Amino acid sequence: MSDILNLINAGSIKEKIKNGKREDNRGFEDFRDLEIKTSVLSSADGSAWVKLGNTEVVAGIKFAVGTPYPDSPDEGSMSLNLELTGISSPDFSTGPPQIDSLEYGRVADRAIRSAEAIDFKKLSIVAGEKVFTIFIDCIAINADGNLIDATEIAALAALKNAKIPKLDENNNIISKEYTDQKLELLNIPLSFTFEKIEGKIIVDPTEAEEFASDARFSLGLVKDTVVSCQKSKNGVFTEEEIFKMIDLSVNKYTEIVKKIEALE
Amino acid sequence: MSDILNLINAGSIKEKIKNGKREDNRGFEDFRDLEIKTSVLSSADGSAWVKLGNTEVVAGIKFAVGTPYPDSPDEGSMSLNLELTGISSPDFSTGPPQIDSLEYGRVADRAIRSAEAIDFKKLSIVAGEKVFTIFIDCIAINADGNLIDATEIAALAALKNAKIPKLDENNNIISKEYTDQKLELLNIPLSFTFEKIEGKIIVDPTEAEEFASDARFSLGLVKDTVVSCQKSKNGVFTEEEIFKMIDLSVNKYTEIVKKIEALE
Amino acid sequence: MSDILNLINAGSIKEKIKNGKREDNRGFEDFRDLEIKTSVLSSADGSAWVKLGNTEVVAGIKFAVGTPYPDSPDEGSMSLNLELTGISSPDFSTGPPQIDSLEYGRVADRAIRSAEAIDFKKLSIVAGEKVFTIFIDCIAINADGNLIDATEIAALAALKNAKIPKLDENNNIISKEYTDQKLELLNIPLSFTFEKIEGKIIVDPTEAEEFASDARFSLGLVKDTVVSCQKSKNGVFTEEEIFKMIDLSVNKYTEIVKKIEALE
Amino acid sequence: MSTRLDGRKKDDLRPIKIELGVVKSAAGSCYLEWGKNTVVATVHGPRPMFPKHLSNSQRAVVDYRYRMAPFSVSDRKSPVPGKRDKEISLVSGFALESVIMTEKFPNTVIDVNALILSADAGTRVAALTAASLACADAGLPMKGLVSAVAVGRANGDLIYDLTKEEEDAPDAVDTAIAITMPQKEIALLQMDGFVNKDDWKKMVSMGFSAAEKVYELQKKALLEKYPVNGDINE
Amino acid sequence: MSTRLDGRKKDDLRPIKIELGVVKSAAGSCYLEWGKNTVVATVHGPRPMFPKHLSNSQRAVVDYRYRMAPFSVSDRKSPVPGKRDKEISLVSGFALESVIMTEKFPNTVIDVNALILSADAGTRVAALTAASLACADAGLPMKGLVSAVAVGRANGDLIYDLTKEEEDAPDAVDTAIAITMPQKEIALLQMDGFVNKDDWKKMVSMGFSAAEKVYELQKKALLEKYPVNGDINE
Amino acid sequence: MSTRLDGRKKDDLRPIKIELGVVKSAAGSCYLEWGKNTVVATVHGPRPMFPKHLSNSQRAVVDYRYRMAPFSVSDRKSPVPGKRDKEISLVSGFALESVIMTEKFPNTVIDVNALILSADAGTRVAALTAASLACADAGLPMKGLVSAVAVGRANGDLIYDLTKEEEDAPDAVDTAIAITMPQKEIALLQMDGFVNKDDWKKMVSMGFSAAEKVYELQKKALLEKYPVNGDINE
Repeated sequence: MSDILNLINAGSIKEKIKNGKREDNRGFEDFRDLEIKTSVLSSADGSAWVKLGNTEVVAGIKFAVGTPYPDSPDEGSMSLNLELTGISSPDFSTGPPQIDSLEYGRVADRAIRSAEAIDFKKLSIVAGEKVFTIFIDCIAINADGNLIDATEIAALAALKNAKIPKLDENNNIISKEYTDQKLELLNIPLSFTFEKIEGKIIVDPTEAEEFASDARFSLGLVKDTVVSCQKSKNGVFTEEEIFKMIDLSVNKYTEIVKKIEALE
Repeated sequence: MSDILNLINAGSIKEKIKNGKREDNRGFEDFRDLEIKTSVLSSADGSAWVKLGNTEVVAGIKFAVGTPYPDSPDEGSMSLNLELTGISSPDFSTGPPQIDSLEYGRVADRAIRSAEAIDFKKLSIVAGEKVFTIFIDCIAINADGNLIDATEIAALAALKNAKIPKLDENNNIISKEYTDQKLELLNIPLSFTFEKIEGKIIVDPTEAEEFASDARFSLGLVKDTVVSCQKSKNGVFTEEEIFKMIDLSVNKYTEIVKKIEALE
Repeated sequence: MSDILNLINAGSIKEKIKNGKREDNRGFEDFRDLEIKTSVLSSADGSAWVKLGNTEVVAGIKFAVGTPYPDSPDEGSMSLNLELTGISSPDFSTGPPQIDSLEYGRVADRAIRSAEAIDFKKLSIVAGEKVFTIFIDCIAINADGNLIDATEIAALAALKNAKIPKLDENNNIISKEYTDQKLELLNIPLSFTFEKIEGKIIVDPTEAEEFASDARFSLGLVKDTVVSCQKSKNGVFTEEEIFKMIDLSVNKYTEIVKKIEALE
Repeated sequence: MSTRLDGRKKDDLRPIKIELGVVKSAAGSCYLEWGKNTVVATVHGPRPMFPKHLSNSQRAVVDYRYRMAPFSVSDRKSPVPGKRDKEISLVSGFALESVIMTEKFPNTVIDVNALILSADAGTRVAALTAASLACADAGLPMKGLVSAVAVGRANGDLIYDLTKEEEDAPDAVDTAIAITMPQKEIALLQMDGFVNKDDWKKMVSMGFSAAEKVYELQKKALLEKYPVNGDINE
Repeated sequence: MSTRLDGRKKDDLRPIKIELGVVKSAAGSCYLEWGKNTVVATVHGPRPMFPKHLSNSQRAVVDYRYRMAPFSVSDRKSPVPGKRDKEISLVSGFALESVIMTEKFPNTVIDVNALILSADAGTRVAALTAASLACADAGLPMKGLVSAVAVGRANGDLIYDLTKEEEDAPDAVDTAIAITMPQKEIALLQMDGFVNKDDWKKMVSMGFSAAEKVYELQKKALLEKYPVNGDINE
Repeated sequence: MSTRLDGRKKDDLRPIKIELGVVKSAAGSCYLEWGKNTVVATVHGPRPMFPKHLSNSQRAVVDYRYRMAPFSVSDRKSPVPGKRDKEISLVSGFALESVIMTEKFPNTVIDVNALILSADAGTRVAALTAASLACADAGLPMKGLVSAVAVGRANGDLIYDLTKEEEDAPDAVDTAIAITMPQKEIALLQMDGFVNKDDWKKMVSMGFSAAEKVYELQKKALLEKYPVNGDINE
């Protein structure tokens, strides 16, 4: 949807929110339908396709062999990258460097790191010399709002789906051959993103709602433990609003994490 | 020539072509005068200056010592690069990334590779460790059409002209000293580029003719063997036209390859 | 100050210069007040903060361990970089690649190199394997003219202030620990920049004066030895003007070098 | 006639699965599986082109972006498009321009993106076939479809639709071809290899028949979603 | 209550030194030392925004650039801004936009630059605190100030204003918070760590009190340079 | 007076060969061999400058691009221009602007490209000398020519026009100088080395005489192609 249409749309969305309604008739605290498919791609070491309403994100995992950082010689590493390209929105075909893509990716990445979801010591191959690096590449297929939460779910689902590649005698990856081991996740962090419109707090915003809002808050959680947060946009929140959002997120966590735990 | 003038010019060129004429009175199947000079530059390991009508391309060869690719430890490599800069046309001083330069260079490069013109095994210095990489840098001095064919000829003439550098005891290149060996070419691929204007097929287009055309086809040949092809622009060709172009190319091959074979 | 205001301003500056006056009432051969502070930053291995009138440049030194160049296996190296960012002028927030920054930095860098100010052999750690590289990063905090001379002074003052880091058993730098040795400077090159306005030559120009001028000349000196020079802008100089500028610079050298020699 | 590693005959295509309109917010979209290739293509626009001096006052420009997901190949691919990606994008975009009535939208750009999510040889033709359908799904006025397919040689045989394994044969030749349908003209033709003139002509002719098979599947998918009476090209 | 490595109590800030108007040619500027952190912030503009299609017809845009000097950290940092720098710049710029009356300058950009010359934990909040003062020094119409501070956990204690050493504790949590003053609303909130919900809420509340300490110092610095009667926010 | 490695006397230039109008489609062009240096320079324009806010409403801007072909030096040079290339381009472009009547073409850009095909010391002055001739060949209105040359010191002698070997002497000093002719003013002056004030002044003066030799060759080449009566500078 073009910015101009969004701008026109924003007025009516605000009007509805004031009256306690959302454009798709959800409650303020309701997520859209969430669908997660895994093992969707034969080429990736792990993959997931997430639909959150119309928002769609595909995540693919690739293991690579690299050298460890000097200050952690026996630990592997990870890198999460979110691509917002023209495939999901014409807005991403043009314009300035993709600050949104960078911010959303950073928020998703930081939650996984702080949650210590991956045991990096288990990714060591030869201490001080060779370790696995896990590349988590996420690509938005449809950008209809709340890309942060959808990206986090897709990344975690793909990680849960990942198989560890076999290595040859020189510790290089053998293409398309896997060990019996799956990548173990120590924790499953989830992200919960809120927007504030006309003083009301809503979860899981659509793109049109994002356009009508001027304050965003994202929380990264493992159960009732906070692992990351990010306030964004030029609006502000009160202390009470922040506290309300964390309580709400803790309540939602169990519901959503079940869908990931149920995955192969 | 500026785009505006080209646009005005295109009409008259189309009119002539309809009447069986070209702007420079050539027949549809005639190449412009081709002049090839080699050993033109003291700094390059091989060099050629090609004039095809007003189109001019200089090619220079440089050997470098590098490490082989893991999947071909006893083979050297090559890299062909075509530069279209402001020196040949003001159109290349500005504007978006140079997609033309990339396409023309890729077409010229692919023909040399597919033709297996260079015996990469002979470029091995120490198997698995050190090999020669041949850099073929082509620069357009004047861009008056058919840069693909001119680049291919310049690249091949410069390769034929190339001397293999001497190496010191550490297998590093000794500047400006050469072995007695010349670089052997197993095959000499040539490129033949056609444009379709008002339903007619012409060879060796000028820049103005390129502007008047909406379909291009380039064939890479070694005698009567096809090594590469590329259809470009938003026009289309019939099967018959494609067949006609290959027959014509095979006929022209002998005439042009002679000029390269005659070179030092 | 915006370009538009500078343009309006240029007329009145030219008028004054014609009448033998400068906007700040200095004589044509007078520098602005120069203030140099060193050891201003706890994180750098050496630092200096230079104020030349309103122009301010901060320089910081960082030692790093690297590999030597193949053609000088027992010599360290240096790299001087000048940053002109939005912090010093809104003109630097936008617009084309920063050619000014590149030119000023190159001029300052070349003077230090030609003067052989640093004994690169003393920066060798293990001959052929490990050497120190000295990074001299200069950042303009306020850009009110004559950034070349201010940068040169800041770089030299920071170098004079630099302490050599301690190394561990693997020859890696131990953070925030230093040897007793200071970095020795064999020579102290200074830069002297002139602008020609309405046929008159002035030293140490302000930004407004630079805008009113169409010819610039910078000389790098060690006492009465010339180590570098650069004529810039589209105006010209006579032989006599060039000779006058060098005589003037030699006279000024002693006055300014004293301030650097006096520093800790 | 010998059978191939995967049991196909020389002139068999791999299984092709097409789903239209999968991406809800795009003007048009297509999900396509072709053997082990997986592609999503979307169409947005036409929209006014910026900066204006790059636009064409006579027609719309198709900005086609062929991209491979980092996880679509054996070794992770950098997300930065390389020379090959850009070349394929250029000539594939031209192929689409040959069937879209671009003259109806002067000064605009039509964004067509084709993303390879999983790759096993023939990705450029899978992408172009999907993109052509996404354009139709977007309701763009078109003179026809582009039906793209690879033909080539492996282990001595001239065959349709090579797999990655077949592409790795020592004598392999791979020709990507796109035919405008129903006009039957060549909109894209790219080849690398070493093949005599007569065999090459045979391959080009094979391309026409192979493309017809693709066209039938494209028509079927369109008619399923848009079960109108009459010609889909109107 | 245990004392900290540098002798501070849990709710002590490191010494803060503020100097306004240091950069003569800028519209507004602030030099700030915060423990071993050294920051310079400048404000230029508002100026018309180019290219125009990036400007906002309703208000000014704050272009905030947080940058670390190459010599500000242990290992020389490349001068090219990284992902972290860009993310911090984005959210800090938003925080400033929440107090600047941007609606008074439609279609313009306000350039705010904050340069870290020496770093020892808490650089983003030091930079934002300095930038807020530079905006006030520039005479920009503001609804209030942004007072930024870090709170967190180290070695079991919830504390104010962590040093680099404290940030390296195994249980360290670092929360950067910026409060609009005197409105007391949250303009920036970034955190990484692993902390239960209740402790996290405590930290947020601590952020409010810590920010008030910063605000007092900000007010003092402004009143010293601008000793007007009445409220500085007018 | 000692002779030099290549048999020249101190004040001899290497052989210079000039050919004008070699590049047919350019407005003006010059092929120049100077010892073992080979240069081609072309001039296109003036043309309207984009984006407009970079143009100058009072005059044309000369966009000079000095580039070295990858094969022009011992080790292949990357085609991406480096800092040295950009610096030389900047000051050489200024030198040309000092003789071209740029005020006759406000808001335009004149593209001047000088490409080093083979390099053996003194490439920047060879390029500028060729570029000045290409501008004249293009018929641009000019106040004069720019005649550029290198002077310097090697093995104790002050000499004209150093070769690469001489530049590698331990005491080498290299001064690139460009003189406007017939006005005899300094349009470019770049030097690196270590030389006392008096010798440096001598070198500058030598630059004037050396440039006159270049100027004579430039005039000869122009008069051969344009054998008009009267002064070439009119």
